[in-house]
Amino acid sequence: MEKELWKGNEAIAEAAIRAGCKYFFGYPITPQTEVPEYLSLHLPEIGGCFLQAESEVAAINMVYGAGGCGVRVMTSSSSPGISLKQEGITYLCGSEVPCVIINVMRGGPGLGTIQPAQGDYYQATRGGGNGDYRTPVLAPANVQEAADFVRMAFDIADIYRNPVMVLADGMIGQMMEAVEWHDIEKRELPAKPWATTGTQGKREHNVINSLYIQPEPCAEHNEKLEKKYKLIEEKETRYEEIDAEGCEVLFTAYGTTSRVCRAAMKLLADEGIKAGLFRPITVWPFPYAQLKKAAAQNSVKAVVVAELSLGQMIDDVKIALEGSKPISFIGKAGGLVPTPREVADAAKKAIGR
Amino acid sequence: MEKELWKGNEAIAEAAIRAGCKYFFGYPITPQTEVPEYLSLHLPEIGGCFLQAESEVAAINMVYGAGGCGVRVMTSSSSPGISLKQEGITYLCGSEVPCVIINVMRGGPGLGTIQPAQGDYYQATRGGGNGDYRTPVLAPANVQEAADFVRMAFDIADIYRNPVMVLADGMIGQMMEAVEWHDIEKRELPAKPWATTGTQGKREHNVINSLYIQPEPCAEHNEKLEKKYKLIEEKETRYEEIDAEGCEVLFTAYGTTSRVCRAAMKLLADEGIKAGLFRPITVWPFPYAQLKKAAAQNSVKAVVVAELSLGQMIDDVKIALEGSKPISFIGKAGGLVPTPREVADAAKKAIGR
Amino acid sequence: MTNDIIISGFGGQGVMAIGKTLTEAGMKEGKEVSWLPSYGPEMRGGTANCSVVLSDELIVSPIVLEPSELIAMNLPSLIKFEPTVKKGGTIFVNSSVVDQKVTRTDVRAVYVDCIKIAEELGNSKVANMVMLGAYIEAMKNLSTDTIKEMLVHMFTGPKAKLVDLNIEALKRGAACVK
Amino acid sequence: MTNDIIISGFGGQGVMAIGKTLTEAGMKEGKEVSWLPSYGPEMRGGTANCSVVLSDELIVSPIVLEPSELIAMNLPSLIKFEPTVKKGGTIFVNSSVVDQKVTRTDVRAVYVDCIKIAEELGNSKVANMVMLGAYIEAMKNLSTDTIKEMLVHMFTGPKAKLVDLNIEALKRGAACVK
Amino acid sequence: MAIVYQKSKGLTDKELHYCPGCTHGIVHKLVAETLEELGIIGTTIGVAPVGCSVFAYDYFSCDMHGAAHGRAPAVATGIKRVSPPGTTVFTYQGDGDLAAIGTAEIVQAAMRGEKITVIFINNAIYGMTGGQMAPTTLIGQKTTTSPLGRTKEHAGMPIKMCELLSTLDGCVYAERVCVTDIPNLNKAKKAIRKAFELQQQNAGLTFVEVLAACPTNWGKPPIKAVEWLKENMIPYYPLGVYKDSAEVK
Amino acid sequence: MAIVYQKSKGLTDKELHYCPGCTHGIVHKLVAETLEELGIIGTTIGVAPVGCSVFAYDYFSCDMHGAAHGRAPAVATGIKRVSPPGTTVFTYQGDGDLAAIGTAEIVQAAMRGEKITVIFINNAIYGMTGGQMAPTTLIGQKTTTSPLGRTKEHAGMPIKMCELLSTLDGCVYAERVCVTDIPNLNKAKKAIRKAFELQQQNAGLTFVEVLAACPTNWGKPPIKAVEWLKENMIPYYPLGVYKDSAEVK
Amino acid sequence: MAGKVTFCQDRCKGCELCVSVCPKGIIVIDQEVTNRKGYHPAAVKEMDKCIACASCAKICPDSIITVERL
Amino acid sequence: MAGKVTFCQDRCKGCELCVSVCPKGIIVIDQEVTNRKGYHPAAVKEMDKCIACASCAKICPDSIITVERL
Ligand SMILES: Cc1ncc(C[n+]2csc(CCOP(=O)(O)OP(=O)(O)O)c2C)c(N)n1
Ligand SMILES: Cc1ncc(C[n+]2csc(CCOP(=O)(O)OP(=O)(O)O)c2C)c(N)n1
Ligand code: SF4
Ligand code: SF4
Ligand code: SF4
Ligand code: SF4
Ligand code: SF4
Ligand code: SF4
Ligand SMILES: [Mg+2]
Ligand SMILES: [Mg+2]
Repeated sequence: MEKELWKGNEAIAEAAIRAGCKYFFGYPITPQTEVPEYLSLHLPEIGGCFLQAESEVAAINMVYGAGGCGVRVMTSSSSPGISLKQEGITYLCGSEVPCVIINVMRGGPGLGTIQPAQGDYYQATRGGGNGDYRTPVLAPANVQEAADFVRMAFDIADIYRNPVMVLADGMIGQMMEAVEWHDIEKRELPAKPWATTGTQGKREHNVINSLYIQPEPCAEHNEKLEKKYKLIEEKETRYEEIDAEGCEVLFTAYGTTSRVCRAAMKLLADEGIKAGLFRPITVWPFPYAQLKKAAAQNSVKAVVVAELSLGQMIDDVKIALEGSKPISFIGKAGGLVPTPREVADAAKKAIGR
Repeated sequence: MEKELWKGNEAIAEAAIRAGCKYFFGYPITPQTEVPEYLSLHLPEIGGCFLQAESEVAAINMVYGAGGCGVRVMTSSSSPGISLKQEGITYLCGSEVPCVIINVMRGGPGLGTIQPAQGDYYQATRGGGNGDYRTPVLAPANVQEAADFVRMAFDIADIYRNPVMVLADGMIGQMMEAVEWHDIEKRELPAKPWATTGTQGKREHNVINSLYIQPEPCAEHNEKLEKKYKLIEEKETRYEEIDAEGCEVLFTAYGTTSRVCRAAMKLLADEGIKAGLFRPITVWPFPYAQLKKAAAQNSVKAVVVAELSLGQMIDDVKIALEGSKPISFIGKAGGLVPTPREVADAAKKAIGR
Repeated sequence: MTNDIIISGFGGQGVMAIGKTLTEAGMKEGKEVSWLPSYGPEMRGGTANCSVVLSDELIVSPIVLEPSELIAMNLPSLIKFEPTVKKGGTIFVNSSVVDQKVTRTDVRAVYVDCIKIAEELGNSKVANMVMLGAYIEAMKNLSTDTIKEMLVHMFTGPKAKLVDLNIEALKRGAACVK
Repeated sequence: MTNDIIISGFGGQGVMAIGKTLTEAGMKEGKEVSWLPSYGPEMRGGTANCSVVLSDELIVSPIVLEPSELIAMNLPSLIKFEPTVKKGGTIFVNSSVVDQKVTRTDVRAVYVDCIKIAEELGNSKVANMVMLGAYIEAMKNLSTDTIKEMLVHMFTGPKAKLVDLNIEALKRGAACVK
Repeated sequence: MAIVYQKSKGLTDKELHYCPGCTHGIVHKLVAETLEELGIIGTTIGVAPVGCSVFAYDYFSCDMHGAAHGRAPAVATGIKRVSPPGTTVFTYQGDGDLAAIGTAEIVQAAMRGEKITVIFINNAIYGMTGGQMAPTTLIGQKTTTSPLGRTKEHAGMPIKMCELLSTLDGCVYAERVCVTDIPNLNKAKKAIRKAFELQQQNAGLTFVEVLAACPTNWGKPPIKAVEWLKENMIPYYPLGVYKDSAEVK
Repeated sequence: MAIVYQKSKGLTDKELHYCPGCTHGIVHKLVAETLEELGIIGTTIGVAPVGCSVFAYDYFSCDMHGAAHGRAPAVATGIKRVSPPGTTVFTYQGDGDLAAIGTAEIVQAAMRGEKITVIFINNAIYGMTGGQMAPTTLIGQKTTTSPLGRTKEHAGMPIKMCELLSTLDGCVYAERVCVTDIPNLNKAKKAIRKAFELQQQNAGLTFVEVLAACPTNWGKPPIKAVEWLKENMIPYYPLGVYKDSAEVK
Repeated sequence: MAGKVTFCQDRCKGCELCVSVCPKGIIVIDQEVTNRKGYHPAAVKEMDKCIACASCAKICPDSIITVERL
Repeated sequence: MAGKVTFCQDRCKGCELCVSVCPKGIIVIDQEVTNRKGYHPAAVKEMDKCIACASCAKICPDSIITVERL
């Protein structure tokens, strides 16, 4: 397989095309703008449609319309733009419209800064919109994964009739790395009899909708959704362990921060400290049981959570560990990335060295 | 003190006026519309201004403008409308503009239903917007508290220069109960030298803003905010315990659900089971330590979390308990309220009776 | 003592008003009270109902699932709520509109020909007051004087003449209770 | 072996292009590579820089904090990054624009009069190629043939004549390395 | 015995939840009849708003989407841009939906000339939420959020959407109609039909504004409401064609 | 020796971050000079947008708010409605900000006749994010999201905000100007001054659209950019007064 | 030219719009009947006067009128 | 009518807008100088020809020109 050099955002865009996505609705915002830019050139080439919406709000609602028609469709934005999409996302979940949403995170809160951050973890994993809903969230740590996960995301979206998010950050979006366009796992995809493709006079009308004015059917609908979420938790939880076996300190980090942890692990190894990494790949569903197991090793003295935030994923780590191991945190918010040295020192402190 | 009969939403509106709030920007949505309706009549009477915005997005940005000028200002909405306000809320937090935001929750996701629900707990406590930020969230369980908490909320907002949310649900908003307009605790309020009141040629210009284009000052700003949040956690955490001492099963619930739990406690008492209630009043900051302590009693066999959702606050309960006690959950989403019987049965199941 | 009341009927029948009057009267008499409307989709054209709780203790939940009293102002209301009434409870039926009888035998039934009586009094709008009179007479949990005071407070100036009409309506309602 | 490189200069000096060429060449030679631009506020008018990592092992972090090599295309870049270079590292200075010398003594300094050389070649746009030639000559971590191949690939049709010009630029740059 | 009029096949059999005499029901049928007459029920996708007509998705027999409040034009854009040629797309929106929260979406869809038809129900009030002021509420009109009547000083003059959208090149057809009586109803029907026909020719965005009555929130029985509409709304919102830049071929 | 021209006190001493020849800098001074001349720097509150002029809050010496992208008119409404009489409020917005994401906010503020002044910088592109298509991008103009040039078929005709807002009663003054040369710059200054004066008289919303150059994203040196503007933008966006419904007293 | 008008009375909401547009003035609200929705439904008094113009049917918001020409 | 024009050269971005509007054509970009921002700044060649019209100052986006009348 030939390796090609791809910028993260462009790899994301190209991956969408390779996943059979012909439609994109979005709005410019740094540091993800190369996604729409790339697609504005290449979607028309394949008979698809790129449309720059008037806003993120409009974009997500265009996605709702398009996705309801049964086609593969994507939108992409960065933090403040994703905030604006929250109403749309809860509608998409409520109406069970599949689509892929990219968030290339930047520093917050508010307008913040355009540097990489991971401050939207809560929003992505808990849903920043109203009501009970979930979106599977894949968090790539390099450009190859960004390219792979986007393609996986489309399958997950179609299989479960649910929006799926790919949660990257400014660094993943802006950096170039080698990418192999290898095949991804082929999954069986369901038909879409629910899609609004016109009744053609042959069936009852299809309705895409999230309103259930009576509480009973609304509750029922919620129960149905909950079953789906449980199934996703069971089937789609993904994570990676690196040098975790027998480690003294277990880092837990996703995306860009996991790379910093790996650099820190080298520094620690030089000092004779065995450090391992537990990396959630799906941050929802979060690999609670798997993390608990990894941390349960006798060798593990502490779990160190690293994030580009003031501490959001740490909630999930706490839930996973149930007090079984001490947890400490190293993080920076607002666009700064902690150095491997800082992370290594935090680990040393955590284990009292 | 004379008791008066007040509808929850109207009590909220009247409380704002009594707190010295003269400005309101909002948009109609069931089940909170009586808030703007009430204020549209009564704010002009006191020389204030009620303005119906063109949308929730506009409303929250009007609040941003008004709050930045140093006046007390409020907005109010219900679930989907609050989703639309997420970008505005993260801006308000980032810019440290005080204001009060009311969410009278209804069922979700999406358009959902207009019946009471508590599905926006995640959004309220974690921030549905981008970046690291927090809003103190007061959750009233009756109309009296709604009236009291709105007034407290304005003080907290001014003291910490931060938006404060009052998180009610359709039932609290729609029901009528007796209210006493007793005085609330008088707190010392800081001056607002940062407000944009015009330089009058006498000072440097003031700037209300959440942008820090360089990551270093943005990170610094985040650290400053974090200190504030820590201070709020320390000073403003509120909760209530009812019959918790020596209880066998400890309910944990807030708002409307806490009332259902109290009804269930009666049913259980009839059956000889001693049940208690731990009620977070601030759901952020969440009373982690206090809950852990209450649950640590030897008598407590299980903690039962009740919510009008598929389980959101339960995350905080898990974080609080650190695996120290078994936790079970009873909840309904989409506008249904579990009956006291259902809640009591869940408790019995939890303790194996 | 706790009264868990459901009042239900068509929009426009004054169902909410009956509830609010009961609640306010209860409060004035020092009771703990709550009033909760069903503000659902029924609002548009269909049936409306509200739950009222009057109690000597703290009210934990304003939701009434098993009413001790049901005021059914129309047939759909009777059909929907009759089965939920507590054993030994009371059902008040607006017999001007509802041509069916209460079928349960473990409850007390009170039939009030609200509209006819109100029309006899010359104002069909007081039909709900007639029903209220019946309720108070039957339950004896509130004093008519409290309501009268409230009426005096409510109707002032040119409307003052309505006080007597309403009081008469209460009385006529009370007379329906045997 | 790992090269952690920072390339920095004014916008328009081809800083990003030098980085991308290095990265692609590294990839073609089977190395692990990464390229990360600083896409900050500097974009507008100010200084731009990018980090390139070329390595024989998996690259854990693309962020270069302590470069083994610095290519400073202007003075602010030299001032900002000189202190961060690893002991024993190399600093390449665009001496056409930078009139200061490297002050550290624990690093190697290579001065390249990029613009003058490029102008001598008749095209000031190849100034960055001159610098690239110097880098490759000094570091010997990539083969010039790889770059040549890339140039042949890049400039086709009417632009083919640019291949030789660029190759000449690489050579002239290499000659600056003593 | 010949049937002169019966319920259109463009409507499902669901009972409408609207209040007695609500205009929504009348406009529903005009749209449904048009779809039926043009033979496009099977290839049409409609978008229902949030407002009293939120259940429109249950009433039209073509495929339907329920959009978020105000976003119907964006949803329709998404549908139209991905659907096969020949697909008809319409939105059905109230004045709170279209002329307040959805201002950006309708203006931008009109600018882009999205090939959709927009049916705009202007009843000068927020019906569903119980009678709040809309941007279209008349000066002096009392609503629950303008309890003393709307004033120009506080809320500006009511917005005229036909006039506004007509300035945009992509809006090729804009007409304001009402359905207060049979002649007007016939005109409204013709306008709606023309709007759909122009869409079939890919002319651009077509827009029909229907002045409508909300007896419930106006606090008037249906017949009185119709009279109020005629006396108060039509003078401020003149009926007629505002834009007609494309020929029906 | 008399000073004929020096930097206005309406500006702070901060260095502008704009690219060489960017029109933003020129318009900043016109606004600043106007505030100074009217003696209202101390009683003015400005609202900066998201766009290249995001740092306008650092440049104007009056009190400032940085608004979320497109929401400046709503923020300004909040400010104006709570500030003491005599407070001047203005927004400064780009075309992505005002004519795309902020469409609803500007249209509704104009409808309400908010007593604010809006300075609208139309450079036919999204400057800050690196040159994407704006609603105002010309037909045929290449941008990073219309790489083959904007077409009417795909994106509609560019939106003309002066023309659109002029239909609204609450917008009492709308003029389109440019600052390509001294005569035009003087006209622009007059327009801006009139807009602020009308605000002081509580006339309604006043709107000045400035055709602007973005040399960087147009890929042209400043002087060439100015030429392109004259040759391409002015013909499509004619200069002049579009609305003038209030007298300056 | 006589017509036959059928009302689905169960669904009538008694809004009187049909009454207001009937050129023959033959539609009345039947105060005697209350349908299951609680409304007094519309009905035609003198069917023989009906000219089958369908005005009533066209305006009926609830589409419950069918008109036939005899 | 002679004028004195002062440039804050450090802040000049060499955009040439002043050059384009000077009625006397006396402003040039000084290719010899590179300021700390990296631009060649503008300067007046023959100051005695300046008529103090302030056109240059009015259009300068960076407000770095001061014009005095002698
Ligand atoms: C985001 C959001 N905001 C507000 C609402 C509440 N809401 C429902 S319908 C409506 C107004 C509808 O008025 P209009 O569009 O005029 O339709 P009508 O009911 O008059 O036909 C509002 C504000 C909502 N559902 N979602
Ligand atoms: C909600 C949101 N969406 C998108 C952005 C990204 N963004 C920043 S500036 C801008 C466009 C600015 O263009 P314009 O308003 O024309 O101003 P100019 O830079 O051209 O002066 C965009 C899309 C943002 N910051 N916030
Ligand atoms: S409230 Fe008004 S708009 Fe809504 S259904 Fe009733 S009459 Fe129609
Ligand atoms: S990018 Fe364009 S608009 Fe932005 S500062 Fe540069 S020239 Fe001005
Ligand atoms: S068809 Fe015409 S004449 Fe006959 S009842 Fe209907 S409206 Fe009257
Ligand atoms: S128009 Fe229809 S609903 Fe109204 S009264 Fe006539 S038949 Fe009944
Ligand atoms: S003041 Fe006038 S004449 Fe003098 S340099 Fe400036 S533009 Fe030229
Ligand atoms: S206009 Fe100003 S910035 Fe531009 S060249 Fe002249 S002095 Fe320099
Ligand atoms: Mg309406
Ligand atoms: Mg622009």
